[in-house]
Amino acid sequence: MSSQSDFQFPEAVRTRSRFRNPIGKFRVNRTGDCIACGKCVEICPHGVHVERRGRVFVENNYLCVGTECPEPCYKTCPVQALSVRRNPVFDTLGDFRWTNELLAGTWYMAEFGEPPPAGLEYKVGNSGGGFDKLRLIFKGNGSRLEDIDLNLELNRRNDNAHRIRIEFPVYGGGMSYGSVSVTTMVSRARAAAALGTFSCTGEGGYPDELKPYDDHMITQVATGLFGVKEETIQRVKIVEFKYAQGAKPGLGGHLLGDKVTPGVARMREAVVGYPLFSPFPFHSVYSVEDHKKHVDWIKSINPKALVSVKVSTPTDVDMVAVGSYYAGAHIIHLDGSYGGTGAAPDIAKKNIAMPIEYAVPKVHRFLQEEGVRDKMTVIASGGIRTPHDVAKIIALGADGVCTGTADLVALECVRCQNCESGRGCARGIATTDPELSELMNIEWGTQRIINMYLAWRKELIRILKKLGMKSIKELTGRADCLIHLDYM
Amino acid sequence: MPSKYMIHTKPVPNRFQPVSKSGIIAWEEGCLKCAVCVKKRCVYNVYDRRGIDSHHMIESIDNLCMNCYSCVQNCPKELIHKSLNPEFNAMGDSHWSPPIIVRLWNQSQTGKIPVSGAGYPGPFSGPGFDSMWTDMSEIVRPTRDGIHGREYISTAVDLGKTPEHLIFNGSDTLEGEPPSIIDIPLPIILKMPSFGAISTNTIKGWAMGARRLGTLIALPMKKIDSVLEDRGDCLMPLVLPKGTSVGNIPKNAKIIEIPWTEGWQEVVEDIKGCFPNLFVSVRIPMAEGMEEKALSLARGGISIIHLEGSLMSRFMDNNARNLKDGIRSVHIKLVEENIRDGVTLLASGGLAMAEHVAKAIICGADTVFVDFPILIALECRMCRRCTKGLSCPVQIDTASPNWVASRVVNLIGAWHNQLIEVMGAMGIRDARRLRGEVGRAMFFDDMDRTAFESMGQVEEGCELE
Amino acid sequence: MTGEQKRTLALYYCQNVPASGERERQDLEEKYGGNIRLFPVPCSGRLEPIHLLLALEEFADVVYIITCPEGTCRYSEGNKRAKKRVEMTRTIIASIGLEVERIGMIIGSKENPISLADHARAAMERTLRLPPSPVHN
Amino acid sequence: MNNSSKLKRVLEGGGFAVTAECGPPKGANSDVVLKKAEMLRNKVDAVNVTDNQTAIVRMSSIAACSLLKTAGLDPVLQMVVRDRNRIALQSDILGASALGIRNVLCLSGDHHIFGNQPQAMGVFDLDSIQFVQVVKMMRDEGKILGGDDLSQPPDLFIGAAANPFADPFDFRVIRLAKKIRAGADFIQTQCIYNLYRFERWMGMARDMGLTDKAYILGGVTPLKSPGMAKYMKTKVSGMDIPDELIKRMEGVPKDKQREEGINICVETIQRLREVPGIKGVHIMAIEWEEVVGEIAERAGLLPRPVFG
Amino acid sequence: MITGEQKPIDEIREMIAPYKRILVLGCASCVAECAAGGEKETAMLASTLRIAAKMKGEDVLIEEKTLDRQCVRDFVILLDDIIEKYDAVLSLGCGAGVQAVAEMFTEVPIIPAINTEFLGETRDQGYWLESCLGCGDCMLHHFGGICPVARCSKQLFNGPCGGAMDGRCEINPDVECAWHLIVDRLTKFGALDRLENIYPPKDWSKKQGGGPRKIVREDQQK
Repeated sequence: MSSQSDFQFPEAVRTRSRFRNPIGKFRVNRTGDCIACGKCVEICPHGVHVERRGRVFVENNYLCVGTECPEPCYKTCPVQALSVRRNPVFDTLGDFRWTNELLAGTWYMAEFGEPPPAGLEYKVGNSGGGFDKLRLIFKGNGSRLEDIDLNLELNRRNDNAHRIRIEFPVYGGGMSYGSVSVTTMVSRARAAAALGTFSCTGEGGYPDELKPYDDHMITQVATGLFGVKEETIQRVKIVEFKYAQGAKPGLGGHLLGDKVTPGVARMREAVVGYPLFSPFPFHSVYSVEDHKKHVDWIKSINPKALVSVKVSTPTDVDMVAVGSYYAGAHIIHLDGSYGGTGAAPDIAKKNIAMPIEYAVPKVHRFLQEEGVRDKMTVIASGGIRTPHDVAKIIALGADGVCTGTADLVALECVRCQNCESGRGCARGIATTDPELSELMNIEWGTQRIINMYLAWRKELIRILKKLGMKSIKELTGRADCLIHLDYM
Repeated sequence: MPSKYMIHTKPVPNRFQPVSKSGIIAWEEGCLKCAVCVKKRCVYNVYDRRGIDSHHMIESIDNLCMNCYSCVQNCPKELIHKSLNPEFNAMGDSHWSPPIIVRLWNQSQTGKIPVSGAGYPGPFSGPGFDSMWTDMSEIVRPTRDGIHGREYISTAVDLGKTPEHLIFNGSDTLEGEPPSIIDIPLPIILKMPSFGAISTNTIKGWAMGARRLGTLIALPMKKIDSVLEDRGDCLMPLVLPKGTSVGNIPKNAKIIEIPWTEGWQEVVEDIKGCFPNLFVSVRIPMAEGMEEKALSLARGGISIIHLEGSLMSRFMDNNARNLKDGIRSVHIKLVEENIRDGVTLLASGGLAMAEHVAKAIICGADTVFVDFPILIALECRMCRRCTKGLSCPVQIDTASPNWVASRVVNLIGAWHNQLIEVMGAMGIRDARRLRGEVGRAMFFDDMDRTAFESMGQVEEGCELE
Repeated sequence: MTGEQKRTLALYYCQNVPASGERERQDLEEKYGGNIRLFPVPCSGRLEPIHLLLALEEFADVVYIITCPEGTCRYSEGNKRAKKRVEMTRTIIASIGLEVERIGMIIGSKENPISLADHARAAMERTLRLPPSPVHN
Repeated sequence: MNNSSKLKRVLEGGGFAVTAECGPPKGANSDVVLKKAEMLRNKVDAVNVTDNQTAIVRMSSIAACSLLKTAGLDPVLQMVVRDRNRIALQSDILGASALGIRNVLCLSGDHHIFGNQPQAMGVFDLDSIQFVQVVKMMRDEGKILGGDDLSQPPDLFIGAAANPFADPFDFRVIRLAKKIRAGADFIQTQCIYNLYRFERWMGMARDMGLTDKAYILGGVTPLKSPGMAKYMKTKVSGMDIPDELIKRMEGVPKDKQREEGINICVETIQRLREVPGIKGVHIMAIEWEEVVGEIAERAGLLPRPVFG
Repeated sequence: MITGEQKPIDEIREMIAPYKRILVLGCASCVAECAAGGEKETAMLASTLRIAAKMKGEDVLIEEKTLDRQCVRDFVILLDDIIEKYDAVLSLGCGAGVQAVAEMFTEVPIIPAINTEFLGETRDQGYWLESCLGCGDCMLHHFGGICPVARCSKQLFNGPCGGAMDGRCEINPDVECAWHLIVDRLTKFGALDRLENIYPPKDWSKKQGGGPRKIVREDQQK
């Protein structure tokens, strides 16, 4: 298949933070000594300072690159009215996996559609293992190729189901209506459509607002079967069975009564104010044979649909993957244990099942040994935060990835971890509270997500060029492009 | 689930303002008093509920803040900042880290398992129990749906010796003495911590808590006074061979402990002489040579062995080695010697989180002790001021027994539910079957090597990114 | 400590200044017994007059703030705010006849880093020069 | 010519004083003042000159007083605090004394809203009691309010007004006491129609010993018609006209109504003379000064005695 | 907004001296804006008074509370549940607030703790400037947006008096001459000729109509 395509990626459009004071790594302080000479406005390449009505203000603190600045304003200021120091608020942000720098780097990408300037570590987090200890190795000068191809065929069985190509090896992981707002869902769906890829409904029904994007939606069939109807299965090109979720492997879902608002209840065909449980597991599936019945059921309702099987990562995840192949699935979607969630017991997030970095090579190898690797699309998720994570997990054996949290960070999630409490996300992302949902609008959300992925795409193209590869497909399973800092 | 197997919890308020990770610095000078103030718009209304605890000079707002940053990011004059709280960072130590302490406080207050949104925010792996993951069941193995009570998962365990097999006589009744065991509903025994501003009320409260949980509390004999005497059935006194009269052992005690000594046989004989039905557990320090000691005890007819680690979840004589490895080592030794089922292996030392219970059991313990968490449940900050004779900042010694008991029940109740969560995920219905089931665990060292040891090679001139 | 007269010093300190840890704090508490109450704060600008007043009202004979040197505040103007607030609070206590020396401020120096213990000793010395607070007697 | 206050001499001499009111013209013509002077000459002991009463601009009180003085009458300078701040008030006191005016009546003044220029800014820097105090301080201590000494203190008999008919009734006598304590030598009251209420008020004043500390002159105003009676009752604040009086006015033919008004006034004066503590009457015949003589005559107050 | 400043503590202490159970009552509106009577100042004053009382060994109860607005009865009524605990209220509201509380709670004395000052603007952090007298008849359009009533010491309407020097008022060189500012402003937009007309005497009745001024809006009423 030709790497040429009619598809055109959208342009990045600068989309500023929803908040008055975006948080950056540095803060510039201007004292009353300022004589408004405007020198700082002139020299700052990042637009930190602005002049208005004869007065000069620090308007974009967050864009300051601090010590990385080649011509710092505080040195140029004739009256020493400026000083720059690290923003102490920045140090209160983030965690081991999503460090403050990763958050700020992602916000930058979502604002500008470009990788951030120097001074922000946007490639790895600080978890001390897995992705954060893996590095891509570039040998030689790479290629001069201009046509780098990032697309991915999702149907590798070559059966009667749709032939689906995504233009970019990333699609959106399931986030249910209820765990996030319709605004968030629609923003993700619109971004997916614009980027020539997919987004997923999650297990909470299929809101009408997503109808215009049916061709870019995956609908999920999970253990609670919330909102699953023949009609929703027929609307889409890809149906995903969710057996488990990386953040709470082996556990069911639990939507607290407070979050079962009238809208959620209608969508899930449930009662307002009553908690909803998604049991674990599918009580109709205790074997690969049972699983095949599931897949066949979907195929009978929508014969053209691609079937994806989303599983978590137990010790025998390789067996599960092969079983899925034999059951007729097109995509095996592995969700590692450090994945996101709207709410999960902390004990599950940390302790149950394995990180995706272990699961992917295991599955890749086993599928190869079984001789079916070429027939299955392996999608990895659960802790993919950066374009570098994408490249690394593909090198470890995946074909593409699914993201979730990164989208939310693009929408200015600060990872306060309170998605589940009270009215939900105080920043209006993961909430069904009508008032809080108003904190964000769809146009803004769509563009932020598009921008972030355009920046990822640029990075992936740059990485492939440096690796001398023409297509992302060449990277799959190329663990030799990686090293681990502990085993050098 | 039968109510007998459920631990009933209900929220028990804190007595002091807890210490929180970060605070808010909100300057008033220059405040524009906006009509639509970010403080008034706080989703959590924290600014409406603020106040100063003049005892600790803690602003309640710090504890109420849910870190959404909305006020920080929307104040037009940028007068609001988040800060890290130095008091928070000063708490505890590398093992009893501030996040662990806070998590224990929350569970003790609410009785609920910690639930949060977003993915796991912590390090990839860590020392000891943090370097292993428990497994789960998926598609190809039966699983259990325990936590919401759809399927019954037993956490009950036995202390003592179970016979290799039972002999029935012709009329289908059991031949000989029935197995002599102590049955507790969960694989957790409380253990009095080695320091703390502990008063008789505190101990009384712990004993009440142990009784409500149906379990025991291990404590030194000398702490047992007349009030505790009638709670003998939930006490597990540590009897020092010298200086303690065996006669002081509470009449209704079912089990006692003795420390390891070379001449343990005589001590046990003495005790058995007075209390023939008493179970005796022998404490072995988690240290070099413990495998042999355990073996000798097992062979010598001791049915309960207590491996005592340091309060940092490490070996007592070797800080580099972890409880996890110690338990595994003793367990494997006993398995190899075909004597594992003849003894109950108890493990103690620095268990700090619910998952440590499951992981310690997977490593080979039958039951674990919980020590400092029952102190932290009482708002202890692990500052160790009490060890220097300084006053306890949260006046643990003044807490009422009932409050103490309720806090401990909440904590252990929350741990119990979390144990059921992980067991359900593993597809294990009985805690007794979890013991030594390393097949239901994944170890960092093995997995990391397998996955990453042989990948690319660093060559001259190559670039890493 | 001089003699039987007991004073309580409330010492708030910017965590930026003395290289202090919980250890040092405890050592000081051990040394001075209950006569010193130490409160690390993320920034001296976090302290409002009410913190100083409440300490004087509830338990302290003397309150001290240790701030970082001018120009080094991580929040840019926290120590400046602290200084003004101290002055303001001193005016308040003076108006009710309390000695202004009961509220003290120590500005840490960058060039000459002094340990928390040294600051505490200096503050305690000055505390002992004052009679016990009439608020608690 | 005796340059002291005739009013003061009459009162101190134990006489029953008679004063009348004279409104200056709304123009600069002195003859109007002099004409009124002639009407009142020898009919009364002293003549009050109103100060832009009801906030309507008229010839200044101080000038009209000066004209009366020159004509040989004893004027009572009415001064309101409405229009002048303390500087102007004190300055005018000095001027008045220099012009030979020996009586001053310190008043708040009708609010300018009632006048023909409600847009004016009310001054009210001092209130009437403070003003009494200031005048007394100037006279007795030779100082002005700011504390500076005067080269020569003014010589003035200080008066104040009292209205027993306003509310709250019980406080009225307290206010009287404050005025006397502030330094009022004499008091002229609001026009009296409700004698019952007036006598109760006087009783309270007597009980407080106020009648021994200042000379109280009862105010009277002859009614011209029942219409005027009704207007005063409803439109003029602090005025208390019993319904029987209005009926009595209505009960006589129109051409006899003025006569009846004078009758009532004379009867009132006669009643007042009986009230213990009343030291005189103040006849306020509003723009009807020509009847003052007749009223005084019929009330048996003429001829006016001579004191000192 | 309405500005105010706290009274000297001695004066406050004297005013509350007869009482044993005192509620220190803040107001979170205008007086909070000028840092005189908001929640924070209320807490500070209450603490100061408690310290002073402790020093004198006085046995008094001093508690604090801050209303959203003291000058609106719907907020004042919120005191109904607690007022009986106190025998006096020390209010940090403006004069309007003090009176609104006093009118509703006639059984206890309401004591003002701040001096209400003026209607002003926040010129800068910590700097409030009187800019309006509330004359009820705004004429700023004539004067280039600068009010001669509030800002000219003599309230002149027809240009600066003879005392203006270098743009400063004769009463104090710290005071800007309002008329200087007016002239500057009008010169800037070429409207200085406006000032050639004699501005007629002002109608003060809108300010001092006699008694408290009222605004009654039927459309706003019940």
